[in-house]
Amino acid sequence: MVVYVTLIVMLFGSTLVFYSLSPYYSALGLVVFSVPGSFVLSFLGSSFVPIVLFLVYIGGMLVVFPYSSAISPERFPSVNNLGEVVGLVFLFSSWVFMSFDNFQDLKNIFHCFVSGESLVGSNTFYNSGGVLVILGVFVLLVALVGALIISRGIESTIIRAIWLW
Amino acid sequence: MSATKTLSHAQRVLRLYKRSVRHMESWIPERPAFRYEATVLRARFDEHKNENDMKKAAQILQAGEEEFWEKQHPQPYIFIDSFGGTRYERNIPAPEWVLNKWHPIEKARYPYYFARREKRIAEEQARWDQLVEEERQLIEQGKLPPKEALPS
Amino acid sequence: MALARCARCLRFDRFSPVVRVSSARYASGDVSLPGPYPETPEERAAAAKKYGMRVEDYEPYADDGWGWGDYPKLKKQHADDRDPHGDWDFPEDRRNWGEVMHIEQDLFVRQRPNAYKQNRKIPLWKQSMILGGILTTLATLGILGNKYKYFVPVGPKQYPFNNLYVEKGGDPDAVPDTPKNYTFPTSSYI
Amino acid sequence: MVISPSLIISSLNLGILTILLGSIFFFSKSYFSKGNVNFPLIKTTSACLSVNNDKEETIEYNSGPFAMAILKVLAFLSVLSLLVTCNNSIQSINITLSLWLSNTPLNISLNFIYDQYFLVFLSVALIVTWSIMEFSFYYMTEDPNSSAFFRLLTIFLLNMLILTCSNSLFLIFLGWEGGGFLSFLLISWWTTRNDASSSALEAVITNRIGNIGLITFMALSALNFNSSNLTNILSSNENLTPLLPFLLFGLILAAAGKSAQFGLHPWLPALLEGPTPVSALLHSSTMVVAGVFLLVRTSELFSSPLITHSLVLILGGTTALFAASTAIAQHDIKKIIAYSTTSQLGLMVTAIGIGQPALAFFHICTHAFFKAMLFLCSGSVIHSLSDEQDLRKMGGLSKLLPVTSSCLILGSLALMAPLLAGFYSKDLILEATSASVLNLLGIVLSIVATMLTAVYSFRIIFFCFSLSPSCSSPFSHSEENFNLNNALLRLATGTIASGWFFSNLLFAPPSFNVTSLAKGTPLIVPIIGVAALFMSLISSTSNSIGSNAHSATTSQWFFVDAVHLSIITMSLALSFFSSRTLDRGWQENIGPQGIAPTSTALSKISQAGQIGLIKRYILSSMASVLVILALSLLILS
Amino acid sequence: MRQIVSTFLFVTVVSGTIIVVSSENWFIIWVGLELSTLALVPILCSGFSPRNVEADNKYFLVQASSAALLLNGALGQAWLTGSWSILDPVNEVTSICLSIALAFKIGLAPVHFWFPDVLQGLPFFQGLIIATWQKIAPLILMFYFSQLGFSYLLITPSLISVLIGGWGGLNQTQVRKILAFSSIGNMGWLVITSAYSFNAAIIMLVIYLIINTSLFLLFDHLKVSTLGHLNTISQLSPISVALVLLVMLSLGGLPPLTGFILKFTSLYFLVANNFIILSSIMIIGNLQDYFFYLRISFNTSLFLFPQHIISSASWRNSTIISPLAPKAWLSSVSTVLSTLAIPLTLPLYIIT
Repeated sequence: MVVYVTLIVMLFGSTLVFYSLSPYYSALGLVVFSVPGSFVLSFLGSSFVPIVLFLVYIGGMLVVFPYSSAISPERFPSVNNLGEVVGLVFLFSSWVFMSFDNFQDLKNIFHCFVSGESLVGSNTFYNSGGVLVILGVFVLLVALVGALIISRGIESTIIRAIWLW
Repeated sequence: MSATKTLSHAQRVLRLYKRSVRHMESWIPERPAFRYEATVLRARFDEHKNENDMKKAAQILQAGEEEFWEKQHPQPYIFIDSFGGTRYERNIPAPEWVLNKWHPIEKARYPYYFARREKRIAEEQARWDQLVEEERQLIEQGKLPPKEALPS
Repeated sequence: MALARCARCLRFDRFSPVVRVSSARYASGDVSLPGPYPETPEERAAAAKKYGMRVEDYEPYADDGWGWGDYPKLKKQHADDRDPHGDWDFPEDRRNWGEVMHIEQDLFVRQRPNAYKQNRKIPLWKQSMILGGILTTLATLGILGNKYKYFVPVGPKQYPFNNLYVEKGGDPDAVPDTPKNYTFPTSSYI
Repeated sequence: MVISPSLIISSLNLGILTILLGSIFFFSKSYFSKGNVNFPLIKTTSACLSVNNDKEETIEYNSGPFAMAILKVLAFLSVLSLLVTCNNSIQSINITLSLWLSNTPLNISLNFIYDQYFLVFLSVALIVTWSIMEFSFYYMTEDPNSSAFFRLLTIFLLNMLILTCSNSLFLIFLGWEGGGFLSFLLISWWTTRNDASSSALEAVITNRIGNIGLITFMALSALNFNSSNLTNILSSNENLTPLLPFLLFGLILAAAGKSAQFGLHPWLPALLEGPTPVSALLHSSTMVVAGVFLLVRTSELFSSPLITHSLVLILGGTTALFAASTAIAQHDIKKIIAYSTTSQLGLMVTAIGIGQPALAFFHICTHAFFKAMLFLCSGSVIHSLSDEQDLRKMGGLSKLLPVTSSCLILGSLALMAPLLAGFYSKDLILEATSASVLNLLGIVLSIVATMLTAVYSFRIIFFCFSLSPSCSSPFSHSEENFNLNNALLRLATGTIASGWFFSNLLFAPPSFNVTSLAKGTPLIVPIIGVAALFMSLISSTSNSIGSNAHSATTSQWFFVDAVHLSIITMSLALSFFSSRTLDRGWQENIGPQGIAPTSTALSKISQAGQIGLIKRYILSSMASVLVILALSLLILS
Repeated sequence: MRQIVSTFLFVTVVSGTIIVVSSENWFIIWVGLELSTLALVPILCSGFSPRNVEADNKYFLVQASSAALLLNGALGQAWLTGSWSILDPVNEVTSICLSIALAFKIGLAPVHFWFPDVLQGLPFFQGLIIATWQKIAPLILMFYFSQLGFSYLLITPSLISVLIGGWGGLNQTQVRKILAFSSIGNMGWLVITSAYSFNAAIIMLVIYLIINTSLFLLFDHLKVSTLGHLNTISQLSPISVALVLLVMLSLGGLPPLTGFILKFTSLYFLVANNFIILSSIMIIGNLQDYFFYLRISFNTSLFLFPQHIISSASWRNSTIISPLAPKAWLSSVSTVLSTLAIPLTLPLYIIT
């Protein structure tokens, strides 16, 4: 049940990120997303990764907060209609609940894709899971490059597709 | 306009004479023999030359046409440029109005000719309008019968 | 008449765009061609006026379900039978402007063979009788020729010494006896 | 031995076909100057072209010389390969280029066969077409776009060669169709001329009827023998008992349509609407002999039923008699020669009917030469009389056109006089006919046709050369043209020599046992015919006026009149209800006039979804996916 | 965008596709798809015109949602079967998730809405990447997937997409939208063929990619975006009139051209599997495709519109592209392949 609630909170945070018109709420959403994420990982029995993740997120957020508040000091930060956010959250959570009714078995997934070993400790990063880690790092790099490029040209853009309804 | 027009007696006689001479020429290829036969034929036409009784003349013409119908050639000689001839309708030059359909791009390749052509067309149009105007005035003055409308 | 009824139910005539596609409509862009079949004399007069004909000449197709509305039934005259030297508005296809076309006009244009040839010197029945006579004569002759054949019966070439048995490389020890010569085997020819 | 004759032959012929194919795409204008002495065509070019006199250069904007040069080279090559065949007799070389659509049940492959038939035909066709091309360069110079004309002639020849050399039915059909289509283009060459276009329509429609027969044959053979390969079909013709009549029917229909047998003949005189070189090419070596050639190729199929033989025999005899009797009363010089072509085709089909395909092919080869020469002669006469075609306007031409008139007389004699090309094959065919057990009518018809042949040939000679001149002023300089003279003399040489060459060096003509009467008939009968002609000419003209027989022969037994009317009336009566109910009835509403609004409405509906809002896109996508899922689950459960 | 960055992004797109194609682990496949999407997003909005960025956003959102669905399906698969392999049999829910996700990525019929907008918003070259390269990975997955045997989920959408592609393009005037709808229709052909023969689907994919590439490159070279501008081609570069004509007819599947093999192979396998009625439906849809292909061909070659002075003056200076430019090289090669390559396709056809 706790995992369920944390997952719903996770979904709420991630939805908040791309529904917020101002960087405040997006950063808030990231925090809201990160904390239960590390909770879930710790429930799954791995201790090291959640801690690293938590520290990274909190540190990153501490940077992101002043930075975003510096670049976009709008007076009335707002979220594009909040009801949709909640609706989406419940939609996602119900869908997730439908497809995986028992959350405690999520372990098996991790187990089977790092060949049966649990993620306790960071040793799997160095032997069998390493390829995945390198791949993930590469994906993060690509995402960073893309974000940079887009944000260079962002001033001339309109996000009409999102907030028109 | 239409092709069905009534012919006078003289016209029919002349046409009959011409057709029969032509068909005789197609029947008889040698020139001298044909000349002889043609003279005989001419004589046969000439003996009724000054026939004044119209009824009789009509009967004679009727008889002559029937005889021609009996003796006509199945493949009469056709002049090469007349209808049915071997060179009829061969390589007809394109009519002049085709140039109106040309695209400006195509016209731009022969600028001088088209400039002069434009001038000529303008003059022709002016002349035509002038003629129409004169005719209209004549009709108004009653010197010409009014035109009837074309069948729709 | 049952045929007419089935025809009526097959083509939704004169309420529908069916009759629009008759060839006359394409010739003169008048969409009102052909109109409904004229019953009363007034309608006949109106239709005749529409087609630019005299009322005496005007004769529409019979309205048995396959008809053409009020379209006039015209003489079948091929363009070749019209006067080539006549003073036509369109000399190349020998028509006058506004002249009513036959409903099957595409049979009578100059590109088609002139099947409805007028004033033949020899009437058509005589022509077809001549043709049929020749062909039947040929056919009967063919049948007779199949019956009574004419050819020179020939046998295979025959040589002395058992048809040169040894000379042709046969075995001289086993010489077969003399074959029966000078007979005409009939089976190998027919 | 590394270089075997079969290797030489196959490489030569493949090369010839390839060069011909390439020369079609060769669009460059030939260019040469006056100073160029060793080029023989210079007189003609300077005669017919825009010469600017300050520079002594003539620029030839015409692809004619190129086509002539190509054809000359190819003709020499083909003669070379023919000589190779003469020395060492080879069997047929079978070349399979690529396997096409192999894993379909019916495998289709580019399959060439080089047997003696094709080799002889190749050289004959190339020589004849070379001469015709040369002549047409003389004949078509005033034409606005003569380059296209030469190219069309080349494509035509290529199609015919494909037809003759191919072993797979699909290639044969390719050449067949190409021939029909090119004949359409060439007949309607003067497109502004109405008679030309109608004649082209007639020709192409009659060819469609023939193609129905060929397609029947193809389909039935694909059904029966599961192969489109001609050799397979001919080798496996035992196991086809039920379908054999239909196969033979298809073949005979195809041949009758293509080579204008009686009933499908009217398109052949209609060919004459084209320019004279076209008539020469089509009548001599390429188009009309295709049907006979198909019959020659497939003649093994005719082996079993005797009734088919006699049918083909009667067909050919009827055609020969019809064409000959029609030709004696025509007044158009080209029409006379065209009808003589038809009667010769009838003789070829007769030879097929009595089971002698080799003789038919022999007649094809010899016939090509003198018939092409006759057409070229008539073309030169027509050109010198400025497009006058009527016999009655010619006369006394032997003084104006000595070469032409001598060649014309030679070509007319070639059909009836011994030691000339036509006589070798025709005499053999008559002998075989009289020796055959099939039908008495065949020999009768062919003998009568031979007599009439003499009649119309001498009629041409009489009208053209013996009468007093009755023509408008001819060009007296037309025979100074090298292209005309070379072509005529080359073909005359072929006319004299080809019969002897083929019969002695290539074919081994079979010998027949006939009575001396039947042997002497081909010699006697023409003399009778000529005598009859002169009798009728002396006591001529006026007595035959208005006789039904004369007009019957003149207007081709009234075949066209009667048959056109009957066909049109029948088809109208048959198709009236269908056209009234379908084409101008409910099908019109449902079909052409119904589809357009329906699809327009549907496309409008499908476009209503395209509003550029991504959320609605995703939502509608999800909704439709769910609908599909629900429907499919309902159906499956 | 800088040369090195764009090169890096292109290489990443290619590597993402290669990862997807070469791996049999659902998770890695998801990672590869995400990789190519993330790398493609900045490429697409390199112009930063508003339409451009809007199309980019739409593309990104659709790809993200489809990737989420795919990951969802993959997780369910892994959770049920205990392995991430794509060769394991799929159950209903996961198969539905995965197929919907893949259909999203290739723009199959019920989920095709985003495709015309995105393609319309992008320049031709970026549109080329979306319409050709980005379709390889999902289509290969789809082909694998249709071998696992739940064909009703693929056959219905592909039939719908053939018809929708026909009807959608009927009254379009934008060349890119027409191309988008035609690609929707062709996706239907590919997927429905993949349900019956894997090799045939692969061959059709290759031929379709080649033809589409040549089309996009031609239009990119000629800079024509609407049907009204097509007639200026005959003045801009006369040779490409014939090219556009031939490639269009080849895309429609006229027999002597290469595109004929595409339709022929598909119909051969469909009819061999007694798929006659539905294949006739698909042929009808393809006829509507053919209608607007012919409309493009007509506007390119046969019509001569009244034009403004610039294009009418420009028939003198036809644009010259140097053969050394890679775009020109690619377009020429792909044009030749997409029109004349029917003998080359025969061995392909024979191995199927």
